[in-house]
Amino acid sequence: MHTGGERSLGHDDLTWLIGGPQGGGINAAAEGFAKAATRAGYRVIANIEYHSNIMGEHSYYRVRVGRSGHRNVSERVHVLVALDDETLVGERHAAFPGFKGHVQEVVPGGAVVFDANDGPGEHGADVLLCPVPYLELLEEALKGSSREGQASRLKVMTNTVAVGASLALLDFDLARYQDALRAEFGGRRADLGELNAKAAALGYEFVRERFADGFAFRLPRVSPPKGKPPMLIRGAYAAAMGKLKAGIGFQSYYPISPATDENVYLEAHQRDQGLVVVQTEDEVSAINMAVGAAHAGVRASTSTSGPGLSLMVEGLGFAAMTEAAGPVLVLWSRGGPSTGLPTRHEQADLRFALQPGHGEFPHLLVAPGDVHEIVRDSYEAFNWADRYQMPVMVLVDKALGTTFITTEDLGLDRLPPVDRGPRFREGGNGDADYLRYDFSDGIVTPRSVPGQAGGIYWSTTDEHDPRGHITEDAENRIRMQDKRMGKLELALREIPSDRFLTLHGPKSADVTIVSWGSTKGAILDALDILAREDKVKANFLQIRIMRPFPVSAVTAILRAAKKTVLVECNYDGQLGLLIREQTGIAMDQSIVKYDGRPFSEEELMDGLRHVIAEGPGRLMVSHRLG
Amino acid sequence: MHTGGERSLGHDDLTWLIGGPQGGGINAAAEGFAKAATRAGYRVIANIEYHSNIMGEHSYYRVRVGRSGHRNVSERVHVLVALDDETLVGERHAAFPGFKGHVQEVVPGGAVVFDANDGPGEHGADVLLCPVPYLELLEEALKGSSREGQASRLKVMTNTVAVGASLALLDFDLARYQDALRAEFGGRRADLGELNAKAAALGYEFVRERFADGFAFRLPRVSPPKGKPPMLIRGAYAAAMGKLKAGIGFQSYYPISPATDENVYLEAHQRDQGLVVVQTEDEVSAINMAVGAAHAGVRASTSTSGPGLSLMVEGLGFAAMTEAAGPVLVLWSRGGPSTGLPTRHEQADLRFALQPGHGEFPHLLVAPGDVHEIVRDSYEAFNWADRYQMPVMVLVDKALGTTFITTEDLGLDRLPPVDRGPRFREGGNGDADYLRYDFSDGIVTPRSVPGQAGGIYWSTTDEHDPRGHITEDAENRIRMQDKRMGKLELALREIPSDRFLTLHGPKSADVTIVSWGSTKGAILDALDILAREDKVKANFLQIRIMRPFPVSAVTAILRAAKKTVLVECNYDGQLGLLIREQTGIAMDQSIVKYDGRPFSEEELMDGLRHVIAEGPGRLMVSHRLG
Amino acid sequence: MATVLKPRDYKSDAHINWCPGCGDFGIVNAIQMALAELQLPPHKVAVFSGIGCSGKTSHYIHAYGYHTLHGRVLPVATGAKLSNKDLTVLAVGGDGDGYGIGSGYFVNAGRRNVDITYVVFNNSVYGLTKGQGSPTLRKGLKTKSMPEAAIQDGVNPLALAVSSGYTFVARAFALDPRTLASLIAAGVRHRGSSFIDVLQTCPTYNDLYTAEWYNHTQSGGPRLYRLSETGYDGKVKDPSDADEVVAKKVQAITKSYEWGEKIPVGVYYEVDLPTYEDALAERNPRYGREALVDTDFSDRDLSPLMDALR
Amino acid sequence: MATVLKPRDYKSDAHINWCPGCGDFGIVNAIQMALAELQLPPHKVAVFSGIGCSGKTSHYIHAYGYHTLHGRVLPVATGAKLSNKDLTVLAVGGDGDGYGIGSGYFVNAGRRNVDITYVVFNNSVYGLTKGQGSPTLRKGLKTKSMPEAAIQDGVNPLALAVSSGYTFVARAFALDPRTLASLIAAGVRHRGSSFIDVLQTCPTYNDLYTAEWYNHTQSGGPRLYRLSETGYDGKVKDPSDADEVVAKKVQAITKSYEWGEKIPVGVYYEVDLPTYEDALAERNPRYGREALVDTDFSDRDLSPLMDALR
Ligand SMILES: Cc1ncc(C[n+]2csc(CCOP(=O)(O)OP(=O)(O)O)c2C)c(N)n1
Ligand SMILES: Cc1ncc(C[n+]2csc(CCOP(=O)(O)OP(=O)(O)O)c2C)c(N)n1
Ligand code: SF4
Ligand code: SF4
Ligand SMILES: [Mg+2]
Ligand SMILES: [Mg+2]
Repeated sequence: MHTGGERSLGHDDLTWLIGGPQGGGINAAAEGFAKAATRAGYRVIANIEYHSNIMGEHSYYRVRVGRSGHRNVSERVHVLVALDDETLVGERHAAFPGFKGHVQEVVPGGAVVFDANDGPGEHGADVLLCPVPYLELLEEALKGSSREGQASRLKVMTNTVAVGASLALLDFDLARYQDALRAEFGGRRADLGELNAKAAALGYEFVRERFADGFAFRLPRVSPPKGKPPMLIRGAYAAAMGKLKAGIGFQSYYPISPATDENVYLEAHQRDQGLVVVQTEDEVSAINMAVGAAHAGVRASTSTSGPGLSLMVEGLGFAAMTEAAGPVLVLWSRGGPSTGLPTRHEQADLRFALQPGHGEFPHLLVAPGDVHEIVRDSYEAFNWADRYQMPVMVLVDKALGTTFITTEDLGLDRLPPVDRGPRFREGGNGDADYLRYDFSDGIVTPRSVPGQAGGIYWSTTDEHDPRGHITEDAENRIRMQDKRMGKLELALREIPSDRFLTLHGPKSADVTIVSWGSTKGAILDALDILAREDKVKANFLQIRIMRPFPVSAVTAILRAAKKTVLVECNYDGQLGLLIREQTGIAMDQSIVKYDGRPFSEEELMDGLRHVIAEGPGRLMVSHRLG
Repeated sequence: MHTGGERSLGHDDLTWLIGGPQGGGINAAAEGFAKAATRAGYRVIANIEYHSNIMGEHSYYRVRVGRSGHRNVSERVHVLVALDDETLVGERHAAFPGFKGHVQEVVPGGAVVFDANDGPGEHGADVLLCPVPYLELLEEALKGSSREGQASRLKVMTNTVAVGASLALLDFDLARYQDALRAEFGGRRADLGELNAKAAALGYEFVRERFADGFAFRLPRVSPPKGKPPMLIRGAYAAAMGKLKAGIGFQSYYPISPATDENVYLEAHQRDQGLVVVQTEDEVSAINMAVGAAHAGVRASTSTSGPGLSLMVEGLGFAAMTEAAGPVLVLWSRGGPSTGLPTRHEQADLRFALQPGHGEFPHLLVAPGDVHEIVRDSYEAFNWADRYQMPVMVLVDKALGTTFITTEDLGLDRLPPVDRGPRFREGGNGDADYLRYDFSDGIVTPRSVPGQAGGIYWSTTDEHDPRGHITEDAENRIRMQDKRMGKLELALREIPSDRFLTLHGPKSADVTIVSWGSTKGAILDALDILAREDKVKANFLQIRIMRPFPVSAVTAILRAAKKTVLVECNYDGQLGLLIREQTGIAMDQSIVKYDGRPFSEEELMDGLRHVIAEGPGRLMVSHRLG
Repeated sequence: MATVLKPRDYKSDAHINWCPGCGDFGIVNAIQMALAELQLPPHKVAVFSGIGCSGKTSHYIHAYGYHTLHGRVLPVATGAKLSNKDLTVLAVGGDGDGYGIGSGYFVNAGRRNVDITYVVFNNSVYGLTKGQGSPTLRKGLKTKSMPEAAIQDGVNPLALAVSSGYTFVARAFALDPRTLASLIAAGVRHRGSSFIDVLQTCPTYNDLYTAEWYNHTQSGGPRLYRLSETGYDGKVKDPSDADEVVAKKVQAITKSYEWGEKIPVGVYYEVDLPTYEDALAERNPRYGREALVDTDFSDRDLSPLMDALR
Repeated sequence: MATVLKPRDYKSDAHINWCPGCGDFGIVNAIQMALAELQLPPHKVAVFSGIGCSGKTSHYIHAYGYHTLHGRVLPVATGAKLSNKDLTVLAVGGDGDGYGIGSGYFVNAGRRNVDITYVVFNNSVYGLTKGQGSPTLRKGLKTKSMPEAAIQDGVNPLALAVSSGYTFVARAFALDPRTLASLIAAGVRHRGSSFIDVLQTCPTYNDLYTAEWYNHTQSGGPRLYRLSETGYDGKVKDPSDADEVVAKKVQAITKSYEWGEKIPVGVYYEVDLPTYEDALAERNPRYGREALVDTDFSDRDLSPLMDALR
C-alpha cells in the first residue's frame, strides 16, 4: 500500500492520527488540533472510531489536513500520536482476531509519538520513533501552579503534551493550538487553559529539540483566509441547522448512538432557538409525540438510529394513514443488525427505510451525501412533509454524523422558501363543509389544525371516509388508497429533478460509479485519483431521493453507462437491489464493505481498481482497520 | 356478469349467502349449513366478511356448495338469506359511497329469503321473493316449551328459521341441518338444540309450501362418502395443526384480528396438547418471550397481524443476531396500512416481511396458498428454524385464515420428520472448548441449551466473537456477518426446490399467471375456466418461499413464459417488485386489488380476460362488494 | 352556534356502533356534559383516543378528533398539547390500551404532569378483539368468552397512577354519567395530568362486572360509594409539604385496594404542582406567552451557532 | 469443578470494560457471591440482561448468558423460564432499561409472578449513552453531563413494583456487595417474581448520588440504613389474609417514599403466592412434572381435533 512519493505530498495531504483509551480525552485533543488547523488556513477532514463503551476501549481520531482539501480520510498515517500501548500494538485482551495497532499504518518517513514507557511494537524501517515522557513533562508544566503535584489526577492532560509534541514534527504554529486550548477552557477553568498551553509547549519543545529536524511532512504557516475563519462542522450539527432554519418547533427523541449528537445539540439550543426538545421514555413515545405535534401544526421531528427505527415504524404508518404533515425522521444509521455495532458505521438500513412498516403507505426518503446536502435535505424535508402531508425520512449515518469537515458556508441563504403546504381557511359554513380527507378535488387536501375555528375534523388510523370517520366500504377504500399513494407521484412530478440525483463528473465515462449517502466524499475523491493516477474516465451517479424513485432519470443514465459499479457500505448492495427493482437494470459490478467502518481512500481505490480490471461480480473490501 | 346457463350449474355450483347484523349469529348459521352440506356429501367453500365491530354492522357469509368443489367463491348468489334490511338494500347510514345491498347479486332464477316485515329493494326481474315471518314462526316453535313467550329474547334464533326456510328452496336434507344444530347445543343447552331444530322445520315448511316449487337451484340428497366425513377447516386451524404436529411447546401472542383465531384455538387446546400459550401485554413482549423460549430449547412461536409485526421487528433482529432456533412467526395479514381494515383482507405485508427490521440479517419467509400448504409450512417452519437457527415467518392472511373449505386429509402423515438441527453434545473439556458462534467449520454451529452441562455460552445482540462476547473487531465482524448471511444460501441449497415454487398447469402456456399465497385457489379455478370457457392455455407460477429467493428457477420459468400476468391483492404488486429485484424480469401485466376483499371468481376472470385482451399495464379490479 | 353550549353541541354525526347497552355510551355522554359544563368552544378541544371499542369515542364527539394507535394515545396527546398549550386535550382509551400495551406510556406520562386529562374505559376485557381478559381482570376470574380463567394478577390502576406521579387521580362509574361528567370537568380544570379510571360495563363480554353487580352487593345495596361522603379528602393542602404529599399518596393507594363489597369512587388524590409546560416556560419565557404552533420561527438567527464552529 | 463452588467459579473470562470505580463491579460480585451461596451449578443458571453498561453483566458471569434488547429483558427471561422451569433465571438491567423503555414490561411481569429474580442497576443516568438523566432522576436535578435539569419527576421503582404485584421487593446498595448478595440469594430462593432495586454509583456521569453522598449525610452518618434493624417486617405472614396483604403493601409503599437524609435498604415486601408456573401446572399436571424443554411432543394425537371439524 505504501507507494512512494508520499513525502512530496507535503502539506497538501497529511494524516495525523491520535489513539488512546476511550474517555481519555482524544476527542478534545483531535478536535482542538483540527480546529487549529482550520483556523490556520488548512482544510481538514477528521473522523473518529470508538467502541460502545465509556472508558478504556481503544478509540482513535484520524485528521487529514491539506491546502486543497479532501473529502475522505486516508489510511496512510504521517504522524501517529499514541496515548497508550494499544494504539501502538493493538488489543491485547482480544481472544479472537483483534486489531493489531496503528504503527503498521505509518508511511515510510512518518513518525510515531508515544509515551517513553511504552514500546512501539513492529514498525516499518523508515519510521521515526519519538518516545516522549508524557507524565514528566506534565509534572513540569504543573510546577509552580496551584495544581503542582497533581499530575496523576490530571493525567488526561498528557494528551496535550502528546499533541504539542507532534506539532513540532509538523512545524505547525503552536500558538494556534494553544489558542484552541484556551478557547476550550473558559471562565472558571481559565487556569487549566493556561496549564494546557504550557504542557503543549513543553511537548513541542521536547520533540523539536530531539526529533523534528528533517522530518518531511510539515504544515508550515500559510496565510489564513481573510474574514471569519471557516467552520469545522459535522453532519449532526448540519442536520440540526437545517431543522432550525426550517422552523422546527418540536423535537422528541430517545438517546441512541449515533443520533444522540444531533439531539443533544438541539437540546443545548432550546433556550436560544425557542424549540421544545423532549427526551422520551422510548422511541415509540418519541415518534408518537412527534406525530401529535405535527397534527397540532408545529414542524416536528425526531432522530434515531436503526434499533429506534424498528420501534418507530408503527408511528410512521400512523402519520401516513392520517396524512399528518410530518414528522421528519432523521435516521442516523449504524452497524446492524439488532444492537449490532452501536458506534460503528454502516449503510444497511436503506431497505428497511424504504418499507418502514406494514401495509402500503406513502413516505418520502432522502439520503444526503455530505454536510451541505444534510442542511438542505433536513430543511426541505419539512416543506415536503407539509406539502404532501406524509412523513419524511432523512437517511444519514454514523460517518456523516461524526466526521468533521472544513466548510466556509452551509448555503443557508440559498434554501428555497418555507412552504407549509395547502392550509384550510375558514369559509362559509365552518365544520359542516370541511372534509379533511376530501378526495373530490386534488390529491392533497388543505389541512386545518386544532384550535382553528371551522376546521374541526376527525382522523383515524383505520380506513376512513372524507370526513375522517371509519368506513370499510370498498369504493371508499380504493379512492382513499389512491389518494394517499397518489401523493408519491405528485411529489415525483413536483420536486425538481435535480433534487433526486446528481451525475458527478463527465456526462459520459468509461466507468459509472453508482452510490448514495455518505460514500459521496470518498467517491468524489476517487474520481479525481482515477483521472489523475489511473487515467480512467469515471463518473458518479449519486441517488439522493429514494422514494419516490426517479425511475426514468436513473434508467436513462444507466442505459447510457458503459460499465456500472455499485459502491455501498453494506452486505447486500441495497441500492443495487432498489435500482433493479425499479428499472430492471443490474449493476455490472459491486463493491461492498460491512466491517463497521466507512471506506478509506485506499479501500475504495483498491476496490475500484480491482473491479475495473476484473469481470463482473461482487467484491467485499476491507483493510480491517482498528 | 350474469351470463345465461346458470340454472344448469345446478347442484354442482351453488352460492348461498346469508347476511345480517354482526353479533346476530350469522357465523353459527352459515357454519352450521356449511357443515351439514359437507356431511351430506357436498364440497364447500365458505367465507365471511365482517366489520371491525362487535354488534350491529353488516356482516355476511358466502357459502359455495357443489359436488366437485371450488377453490374460490363466486359473486353469483343463488339463494340470499337476509336477516336484516341492510343485507337487502345496503348501508343506510353511510355518508360516503356505501354498500348497496346483496339483492343485486342474486342471479336470474335465484331467490331471496327475508323477513316479511322488510322490503327487498330493487332486484332483478327473475328473482323469487320469499318473505318469511321470522318472529312469528319462532314464537310458534317456542310454543309449549319452557321458553314459550321468550321469542324476542331469543331473537337470534330467527336465523334458524331463515336458514330452514332457504333449505326448502334448495330441497336440502333438513335433517342434516337439524343434526348440526343439535351438535352445536350440547349438554345443558340440549333443549335449545331441539327448539332450533323445530324452528328450522317451521321455516322449511313455510317456504316449501309457498315458494319452493319449481325453484331451479337444488342440493338434492346425494350419497355421502363412506367412513368419516371430511373436515371443514380454515387456515387458522390448519396453522395450529401444523404447529402442534411439529411439537410446539410455547406460543405467546397478543390479541389481534385476524391472528386471534389461531391463538384462541391453540389456547383452547393447552390442556390436551400440553403446550403453554401466554397472552402477553403487547406484541413486543410476545416476540421476546418466544425468542427466550426458543433459546431455552423449546419450539416456540407467535402469531400476529401487520400492526403486530411492526412491533415485532425488533425481536426478529434479536433472534437472527443471536442465532436463536426460531421463533416461528405466523403473520396473518389484513388490510393496511396502520390500523387499516382490521377484519378485511389484503396481501400488502410482503415487502415488510422481506425486510422486517433494521440492518441485514437472515430469516426465512414462506407463504402457503391453501390449508394444506399452511399445515405443511407451519410444520416445516420449525425444522428450518432449528436447522438454520434463524426466525422463520409464515405469511398468510385474513382470507386464508377465515375461509372454510372441505378437505378429507391434511397430509399430516406425509410430513417430513422432525429435524431439530445441529445440537451440541458434551465432549471433553466442557465449556472451555465450546464456541456457540464458531465460524471455523461450517455455517451453522451446533447449539446447546441452558441447563445443558458443558454447553455454557454467551449471546448478545451486539456483534460478537465465536464465544458470544461483544467485539467490534473488523475481521471478526466480516466473518460473523458472512456466517449469518451465509445461512440463507445454505437454506437455498438444502431445501428441495419444489418447496420454493410450483408451476401449476401445463409446462408451456400462452399466459403465465404469477402470484403467491391466498390467491392460489382463485387462480387454480381461473385456470380451469380459462381452459374451458375461453380456450386459453394458461399456467400459474406460485412462489412460496420468498426468502431465500429461488432466483434461477423463477428466472427459467419466466424467461420461457410467453406472457406474464401478476396477480396480487395489494396496491404495489409487491411480488412483482421482488421478482424484478431478484431476476430483473418485469411482469408484462398485472392485476391488483386493494379494496379489502379477496378476489371473487368474477373479479379475477374479468381481470384476466381484460389483460389477456389488452396490452401491458396495471389493472385494478374490484366489483365493490359489501 | 348558541351562546350557551349544550351537551348536544359536542355530539358529532358519526354513526355509533357500540353494542346496545354498552357502558361506553355513558362515558361519551359524560364527556359531552363536561365540555358543556366547561363551555369550551368545540374547536378548542382535541380528543385523542386509543384503539378498541373505547377508541371510537373520538369520532362521536364534535371536537378535533384523533383516533390514534393501540396503546399510544398518551404520547400523541402529549405531543399535541406541548405544541399548542391553549388547546384542551382529552385522552381516552380502554384498559387494555392504557394499562396493558400502553402501561409504559401510562407510567411515564404520569412523571411529566402535562396538562391533559386521561379517561380510561375500564371494562376488564379487550372488547374489540372479542372479550379476552384485560389487565384489570383479577387472577382466577373468567369472563364468558375466556377459555381459561386469568392466571395473572390484575393491575391496580389507581395505585399505579399515584406511584407514577399523576396529580389528579379519580375513579368513576360509566352508568352514572352525571358524577362522571363533574369529575371529568374537574380533571380538565386541574392544571396537570389528570387521570380518571372509569368502571365500565361491557354487557357483551363481561358477565362478572355487570350493572347488576355494581348496583347490588350480596347484601343488596350499591357497591359504589362516594369518597366525599365518608369525609375522605384526597387533596394535598400544601404541595410544598413533602410529608403531606406522601401521606396523601399513601392514603390514596390504601383506598385503591378497596375492591369488593365496597368500591370507592371520586377523587383519590389531587395536588397542585407546576406542569411540564410551566417548566418549559421557565426555560423559555416565549413558550409561556404564546402557543408553539403560533410562534413564528422565521426570525431565527443561526450565526452564533455557526460562529461557535469557527 | 470443585465440589464447593466459590464466587470465582461464576466469573467468566470476558474482558470487563466498565469505568474504574463503577458501582456495577459491586453488583456483579454480589451476583457471583449469591450464586456461590446457593451452590448452583453454573450451567443451571441463565442470566438475561438488557442494554446499557449494566447490560454487559451477563458476559461477566460464568453461566448461560443472554445480552438481549434494551428494555425487553423481562419478556425474554419469562419465555425462557416458562420453557425450562428447572433453570435459575436472573434478569438484570439498568434503570433506563427497566423503568423507562421497559416500564410496561416491568409492570406486566409483576402481574405474572413467574419465578425469576430481577436486579436493576439504578444509577439515575443512562450510562452507556453518556449520561442523560434516567427515569429515577428526580425533577430539578441535573447531573454533570446534562445540559438542563430534569423537568419530569422520577419514578418510584419500589412503589411501582409493589403496585404491579412483585412478590419480593427489596432495595440494596452496590457498594455493599455482601448485603446485596444475601438479598439476591433470598430473591432467588423466593418462589415468584423477586425484584431488587440496587442503588448504584456511576462515578463517570452521576456526580449527585456518589459513594460519598450515600455514605455521608450532611450530618455525617451513612444515609442508608437496614429496614431489619428498625424492626420493620415486610413479610406477609398469612397470604390468604387480604387485609394483611394490603397492609404490608401500603407499609412498603410508604417506606418507598423515604428518600433523602435516610434511605432504607432491605426487603420492603414479601409474600408467598402461587407462581405462574404453579398455575400452568394446575392446568396441565405434566408441566409440573417435567420442564417443557424436556417434554416429548412426538406422541401428540391430533385426531380428536380433526374429528371435531368433521
Ligand atoms: C398493535 C396492536 N395490537 C393489537 C391490536 C388489536 N386490538 C384492537 S383493540 C384491542 C384491545 C382493546 O381492548 P381495550 O383497550 O380494553 O378496549 P375496549 O375494546 O375494551 O374498549 C386490541 C388488542 C391493535 N389494534 N394494535
Ligand atoms: C431501542 C434502543 N434504543 C436506544 C438504545 C441506546 N441505549 C443503549 S443503552 C441505553 C440506556 C442505558 O441506560 P440504563 O438502562 O440506565 O443502563 P446503564 O447504562 O445506566 O447501566 C440506551 C438508551 C438501544 N440500545 N436500543
Ligand atoms: S364489546 Fe363491550 S365494550 Fe365493546 S361495544 Fe360491545 S359492550 Fe361495549
Ligand atoms: S458510565 Fe457509569 S455506569 Fe457506565 S461503566 Fe462508567 S461508571 Fe459504570
Ligand atoms: Mg377494555
Ligand atoms: Mg442507568
